[in-house]
Amino acid sequence: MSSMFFQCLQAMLMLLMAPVLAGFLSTLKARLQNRHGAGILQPWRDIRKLFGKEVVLAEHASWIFRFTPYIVFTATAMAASVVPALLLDTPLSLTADVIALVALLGLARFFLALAGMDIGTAFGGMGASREMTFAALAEPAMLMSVFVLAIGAHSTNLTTMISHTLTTPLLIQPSIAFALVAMLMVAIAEAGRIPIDNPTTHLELTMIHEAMLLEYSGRHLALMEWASMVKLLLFSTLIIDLFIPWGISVESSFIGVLLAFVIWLLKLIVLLVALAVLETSLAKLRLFEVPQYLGTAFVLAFLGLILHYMLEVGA
Amino acid sequence: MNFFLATLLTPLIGGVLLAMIRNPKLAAKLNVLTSCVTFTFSLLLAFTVLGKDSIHAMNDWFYLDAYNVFLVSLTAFVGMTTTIFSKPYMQHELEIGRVNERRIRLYHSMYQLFQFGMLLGFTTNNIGVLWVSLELATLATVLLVSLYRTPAAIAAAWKYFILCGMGIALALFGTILVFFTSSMVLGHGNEALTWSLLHANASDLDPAVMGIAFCFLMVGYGTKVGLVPMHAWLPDAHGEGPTPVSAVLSGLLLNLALYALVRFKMLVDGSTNTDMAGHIMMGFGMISLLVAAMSLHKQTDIKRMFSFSSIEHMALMTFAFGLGTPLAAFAALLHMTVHSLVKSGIFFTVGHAAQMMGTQKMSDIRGLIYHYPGIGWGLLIGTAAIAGFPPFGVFMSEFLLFTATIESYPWLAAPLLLGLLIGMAGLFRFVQPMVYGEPPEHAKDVRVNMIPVYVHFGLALLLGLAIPAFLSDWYHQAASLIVGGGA
Amino acid sequence: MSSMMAQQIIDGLAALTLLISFALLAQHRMLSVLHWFAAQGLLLAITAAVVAYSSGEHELYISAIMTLLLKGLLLPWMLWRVIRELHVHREVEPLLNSGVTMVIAVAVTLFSFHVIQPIQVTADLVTHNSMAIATACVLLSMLMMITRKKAITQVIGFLAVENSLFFAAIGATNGMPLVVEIGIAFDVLIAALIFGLFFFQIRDTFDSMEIDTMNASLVHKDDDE
Amino acid sequence: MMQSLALSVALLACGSVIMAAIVAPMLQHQQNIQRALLCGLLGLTGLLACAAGFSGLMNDGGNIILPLGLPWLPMHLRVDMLGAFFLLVIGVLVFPVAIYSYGYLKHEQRLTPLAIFLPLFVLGMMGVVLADDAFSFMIFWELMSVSSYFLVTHEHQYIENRKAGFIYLLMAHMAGLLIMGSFATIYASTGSFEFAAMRDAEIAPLWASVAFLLAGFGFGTKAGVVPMHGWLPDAHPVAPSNVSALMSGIMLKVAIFGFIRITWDLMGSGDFQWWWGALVLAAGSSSAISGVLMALQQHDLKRLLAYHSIENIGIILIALGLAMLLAEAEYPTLAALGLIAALYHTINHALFKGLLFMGAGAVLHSTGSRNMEAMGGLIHRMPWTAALFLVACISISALPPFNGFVSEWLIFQTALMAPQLDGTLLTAMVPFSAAMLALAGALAATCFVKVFGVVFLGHARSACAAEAKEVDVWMKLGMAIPALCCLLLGVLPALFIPLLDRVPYTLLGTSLLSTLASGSGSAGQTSTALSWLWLTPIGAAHASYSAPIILLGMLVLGGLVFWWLHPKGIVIRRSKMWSCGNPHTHARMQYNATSFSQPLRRIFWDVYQPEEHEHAERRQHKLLTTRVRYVVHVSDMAVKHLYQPIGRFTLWIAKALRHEHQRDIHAYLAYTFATILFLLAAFT
Repeated sequence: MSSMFFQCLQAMLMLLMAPVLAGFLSTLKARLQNRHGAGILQPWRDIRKLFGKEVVLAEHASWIFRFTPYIVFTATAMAASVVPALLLDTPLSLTADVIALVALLGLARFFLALAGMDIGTAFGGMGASREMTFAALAEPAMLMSVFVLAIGAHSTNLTTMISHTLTTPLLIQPSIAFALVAMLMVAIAEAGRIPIDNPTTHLELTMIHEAMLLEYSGRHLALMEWASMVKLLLFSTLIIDLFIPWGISVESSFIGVLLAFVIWLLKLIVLLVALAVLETSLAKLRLFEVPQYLGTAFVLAFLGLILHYMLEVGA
Repeated sequence: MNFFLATLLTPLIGGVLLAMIRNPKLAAKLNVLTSCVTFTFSLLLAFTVLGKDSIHAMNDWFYLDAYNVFLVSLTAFVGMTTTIFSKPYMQHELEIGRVNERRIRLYHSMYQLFQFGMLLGFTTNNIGVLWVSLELATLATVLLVSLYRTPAAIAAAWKYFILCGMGIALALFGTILVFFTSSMVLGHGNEALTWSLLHANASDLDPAVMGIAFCFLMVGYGTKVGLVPMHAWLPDAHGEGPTPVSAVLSGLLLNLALYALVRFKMLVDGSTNTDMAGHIMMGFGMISLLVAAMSLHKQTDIKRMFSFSSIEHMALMTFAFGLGTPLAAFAALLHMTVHSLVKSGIFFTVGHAAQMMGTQKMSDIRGLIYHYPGIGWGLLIGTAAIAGFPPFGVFMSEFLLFTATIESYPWLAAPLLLGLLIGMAGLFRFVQPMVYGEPPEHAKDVRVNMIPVYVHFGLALLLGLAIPAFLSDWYHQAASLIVGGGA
Repeated sequence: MSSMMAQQIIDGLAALTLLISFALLAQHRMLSVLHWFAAQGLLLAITAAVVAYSSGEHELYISAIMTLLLKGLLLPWMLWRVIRELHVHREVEPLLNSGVTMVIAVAVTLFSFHVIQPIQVTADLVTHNSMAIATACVLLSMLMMITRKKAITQVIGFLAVENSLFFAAIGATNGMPLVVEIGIAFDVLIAALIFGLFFFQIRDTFDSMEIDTMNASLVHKDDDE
Repeated sequence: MMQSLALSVALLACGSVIMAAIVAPMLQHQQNIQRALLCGLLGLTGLLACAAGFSGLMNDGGNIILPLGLPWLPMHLRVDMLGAFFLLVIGVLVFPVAIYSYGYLKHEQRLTPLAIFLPLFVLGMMGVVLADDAFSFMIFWELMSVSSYFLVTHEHQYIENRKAGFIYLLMAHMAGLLIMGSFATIYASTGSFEFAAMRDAEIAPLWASVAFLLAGFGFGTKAGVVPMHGWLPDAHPVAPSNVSALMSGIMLKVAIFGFIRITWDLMGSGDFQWWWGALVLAAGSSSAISGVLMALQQHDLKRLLAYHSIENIGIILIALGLAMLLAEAEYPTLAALGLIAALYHTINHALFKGLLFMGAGAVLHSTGSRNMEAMGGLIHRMPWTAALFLVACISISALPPFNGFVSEWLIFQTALMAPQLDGTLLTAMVPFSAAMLALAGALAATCFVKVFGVVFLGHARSACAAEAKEVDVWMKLGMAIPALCCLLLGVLPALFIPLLDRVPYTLLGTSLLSTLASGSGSAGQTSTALSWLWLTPIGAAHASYSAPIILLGMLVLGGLVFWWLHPKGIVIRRSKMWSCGNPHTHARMQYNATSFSQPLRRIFWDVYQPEEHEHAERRQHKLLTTRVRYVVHVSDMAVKHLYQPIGRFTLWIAKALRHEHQRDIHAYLAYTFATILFLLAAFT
């Protein structure tokens, strides 16, 4: 029963921590850019404020538009809750393996894109078109890099994969290095960060994700924003789980989980700092350079897979 | 009563009578009646042979075995349905002035004469008489082809006459060569030309002479079969003659020529004990198939097009007989039957369609289904049947043929397949626009008798779904006879 | 007459027949073609009579008489009528240069002998020779049909083929059975009648006896051309 | 001869459909009765086929010999596991399509041709599945092809329909001949047309390969595998939509069935050679990718769906290819998994593609157009159709909790669990095919966002879309049934897979569940009592997926959030759209199908080689543009570089031959002369 408790705790944590970490990231970036920044809790304040605001819908928004925020949020939250962040073996982690996880995010994106097209603005369609196009390229790359590990572990269950990494002796595996690079590249793209997309800008012809949210307001917008923050956290945690899982609690004891939490937080901070540095130092890519970027990620991941077969299994 | 004589004399007497009757309507009725009587006699004839291996009649002059019994009935049957079809058809031609009453008289008389020639050819046991009857049938059809007396009809008949005359002369030379060697074995008399005796003594015949003879016979009768490259007369004769004549040319006359060729092949096989004859036939079959199938793609005249389809199918049968396995021979015999039925049925439909649209030019024939659904669907279904789609019998025979090919010469299956495919594409390329879409302004209503068409297609369908046991037995016997050679 | 002598006579007749075939091929004038054709018919009748005499097959006398009447007299006469009626006795250019034609003809004759060679084993020399000559004649007559433009010369070529066949039948096999013989003769007669019929129709329809003009009516033009 | 319930029911189904083909055409003058009879009997057939399929899968099938065909080759019919499964696939789509047709055909003027050929078409498909000898198989196979040809050309007044029908018939005939060749090759080694004898016989490896290739190309043509797919995108759109649903939903599957029948059943996995699976895998991957890439560039709704059929056939083939590779490498359990994945995707695709075509038909019925650029905003006019169509869109995009995801998940599992195979090429191919599958799946999602977004969302782009009406209850019902099945198969795969598991048992001699039961049995914490909840094909430790829990979790969570956030009793304010402060936009300024796919067109420029034409009308000065016209056309590479050259070549030969047929008589005499000389020279 305690595992059930920790499961709930972990899921809540993922949801609640997401805005905090998003705030941390933007503050960090502000500092790096010699600004003061709005503070770590600013995203939480935004969300709370938006929850209180009135929703205004466009005249002929259909039910798709109204339900999408809930579907997007739920699917993202569902995905987040199956990723082991603190505890290795949680009950829910069996309900969806890593493929199902990707598919859940895909479901969220599917509805997001539909909502973008529902109102019939030029921007919405544009955002949907670009989001789906780039996702179509990113998704295989991500699956490929996950597969490198999955094949090694003979499993697509995150729990099994993590424990496989934990139990095997630490060796330098070129395939995993390739997979890691690919995964990082994809994660940046999927989370809509620079150099692919810029979440802090609106009204640019280069925007992708935000273009679909233009018509949202009030609690709908809040859910959407929240979901995208959860997604960032989800990807970070996934990278941690797959590549540097050491420190995760194997048994469901309170101490162990607490320790795991601290380690997880530390690892997250490292990742986010790296991201902040990256975002500050890089300019956004031109839109049609994105496919090349994603293509590179895909090729890297695929090379990792081949290397895995050639060098590591055969040897 | 001797049904041989009855079957043969009925069309002969009918032909003489019809030459004297001036009233076209009465003549048409008598024509139908004569054919019906002929058919009845042929059925009785077939019935007498049922259950026996073969019967000989009148001093071995006539002969009926499993190989020709169904061909006799088939000939009489298609001959009968064609007269039924031709009644309204020729009436219409008379009304629009394409023929006059004298020509109609010629038509009816020659038609029966042609029937006589055909039946004589199928029943005779004498290879000399076989040649004579084929020549007779040819001469009769030459007159029929030129019936309209248009420049094109005259030219086509001339071409037909010269090319087939030439071919049939070569066949006669082949026959003389056979006689040359057989007279040394069987004596200098009619016996040396009697097929059943020749077949029984085939191993004594000089293989060298028989080889040369077969070359001449192949080219000679092959011309009549319509094998490439001796086929040039065929499309013109089909295209320019009256449609009933096209129907019987395709459905019957070509069969007789091929029948004769196969009879000789049995003798040659028995004499030489090699596959030489078979290989020659396969070669002709394959080349003809491919050329005919390719030629289908560039046609303007509807009857010419279907005549190329006839070449294609005769080529298939030639190829199948050449293969020389029981399965292939079975397939060829079945194919002969269904091709006759379906192709003549198609020509009936085409005839009505051409009358409706007032032209044989395919680009002017449109929207048959709208204009007269029976004809449109008839043409479409008939084309599908002839192209080898089930559940029609053509499919069954092509299936068996294909299997037989893969069994004995697998690499030949590829060109065979290609030929069938190209042929089918060629047919549908032109048939589709004709049956579908909107009819042109000039379409008119004509008297149509679709019953023969339905009967033909119905029989082809029946043969595709379930072949009656007696027919299958005949095919089997005939196949083993054909394959067995001199044994 | 000994059989030896009969054989020699038949051999000689065979050589003559071959000669006439060459002559037919070489001739350009319509009337002389006709003359040679009649001569061929006559020769056939003589051959038949000689064979009948030497072999004792009396049926062959009937054949000989039929041949004389039909091929020596009736058909040439009919053709002559046609030529006169249609005014086609002008000289005609053959499709092929006559020198080339002759070279081909010689080659074809040699080829026939070559082809008939294997038969020698079973048959005696005479029939072998006449068979080879008959084959050559058939092929030469075909060559004549191929190289001549006019419809009438084609028909003469066709009838010459028939003659060669007849020669093969009597020269090599001592004649076919009578029934068949009569049947064949009957067919040839009908064919000739039909030919005659056609000549007039062709003239009426085409105003010319040239084959090329006839062919034009069979050319089907495409819509897209 | 062994009678059984399944066989009797299957024969009843055939009887019912034959009855429809005979009786319905006779009622030409009472259109309503004719339609009711046709659809009623078809529906009955569907139900019976379902029942036969189920009972065949549950119990043993039977066989029967009918006195049709050749006397020495009577018609053998048999229900086995494989056949029963495909009977189920047929039935499960025929039934809703029959209901749908009752509404769809209401205004059909020429019902009689449909009343003949629709039942014959269904009969052909069922016959193929039931056939137990090569000859009956071919008869039914061609019956299916021909009758569907007549259905494709049903609206023959349009020239494009005739062209589509022609190319369809041609390719179908080619397929038929190739399949015939395959059977004939097996026959040559066995001497019998009966499947029972073919199963037992040994075939030399060379001939087995020939038979495999012939079958592969034959069935591949019919299934629409690239590059033999040329007929498919033309034929499916022009057929009446209920027919398109059947063609795309089942007919392509029957081709897959035939392929499995010949390779797995008649030749058997013992005969497999390593390159067979590789070839199938390669064909599947290329079909999946090219299908979806071409689909993305279409703006004809049904044509787009047709290209997606090519993609999904590719996916099925990927699974089959994996299974063949694994079976050849002697991993029967994994091979069984691959086969199950293929079969699962087969029934899934039948359901959602049938639903999509029915939805497209409903749209066509209401707007009179297949052109997506003329639609928009239909979700307001046709809410039911939109919702059901959305279900199919999600399913085909392989998103949870619907069925498409389950089968793709199974395929991924097969690919990932595959051990190292012999040879680098094979080793690289397996993950590569998985990558292609991932790419295809993601692109499919893109494509269906485009479809649903352009057709149902936004503003109406034309008057016909603005005045569209919801379809009647029959059509809605017809669409609702497969939608429900999509959900059920998506949520409860664990209930369905044991049923499917019997198919590999008969083909491979092993099945997934039996191996698991006899093996380690380490089902982890999931007890057998809860097995319906979890999908754990190889073992819970390796991979698991629980659709019910995910669905439940999402419903609970979503409900909670909604309940928590949704203010009670307050009507949401509606206003003009914001559109970045410029609400006065025209409907034509929306993203449409062409613009939606513009980024992909640009990314895959070299693959598409689109033809672009830009035309601007200007008034005096080049800056005073009054009208701009942009046309882009993406043509199918296979058609452009394969089909058209072949067609041109054939015509070229035909033309040359026609000249040969117009020479004068001397030439022909010369031919005869030369022929006789040649024969004499060559053969004596």
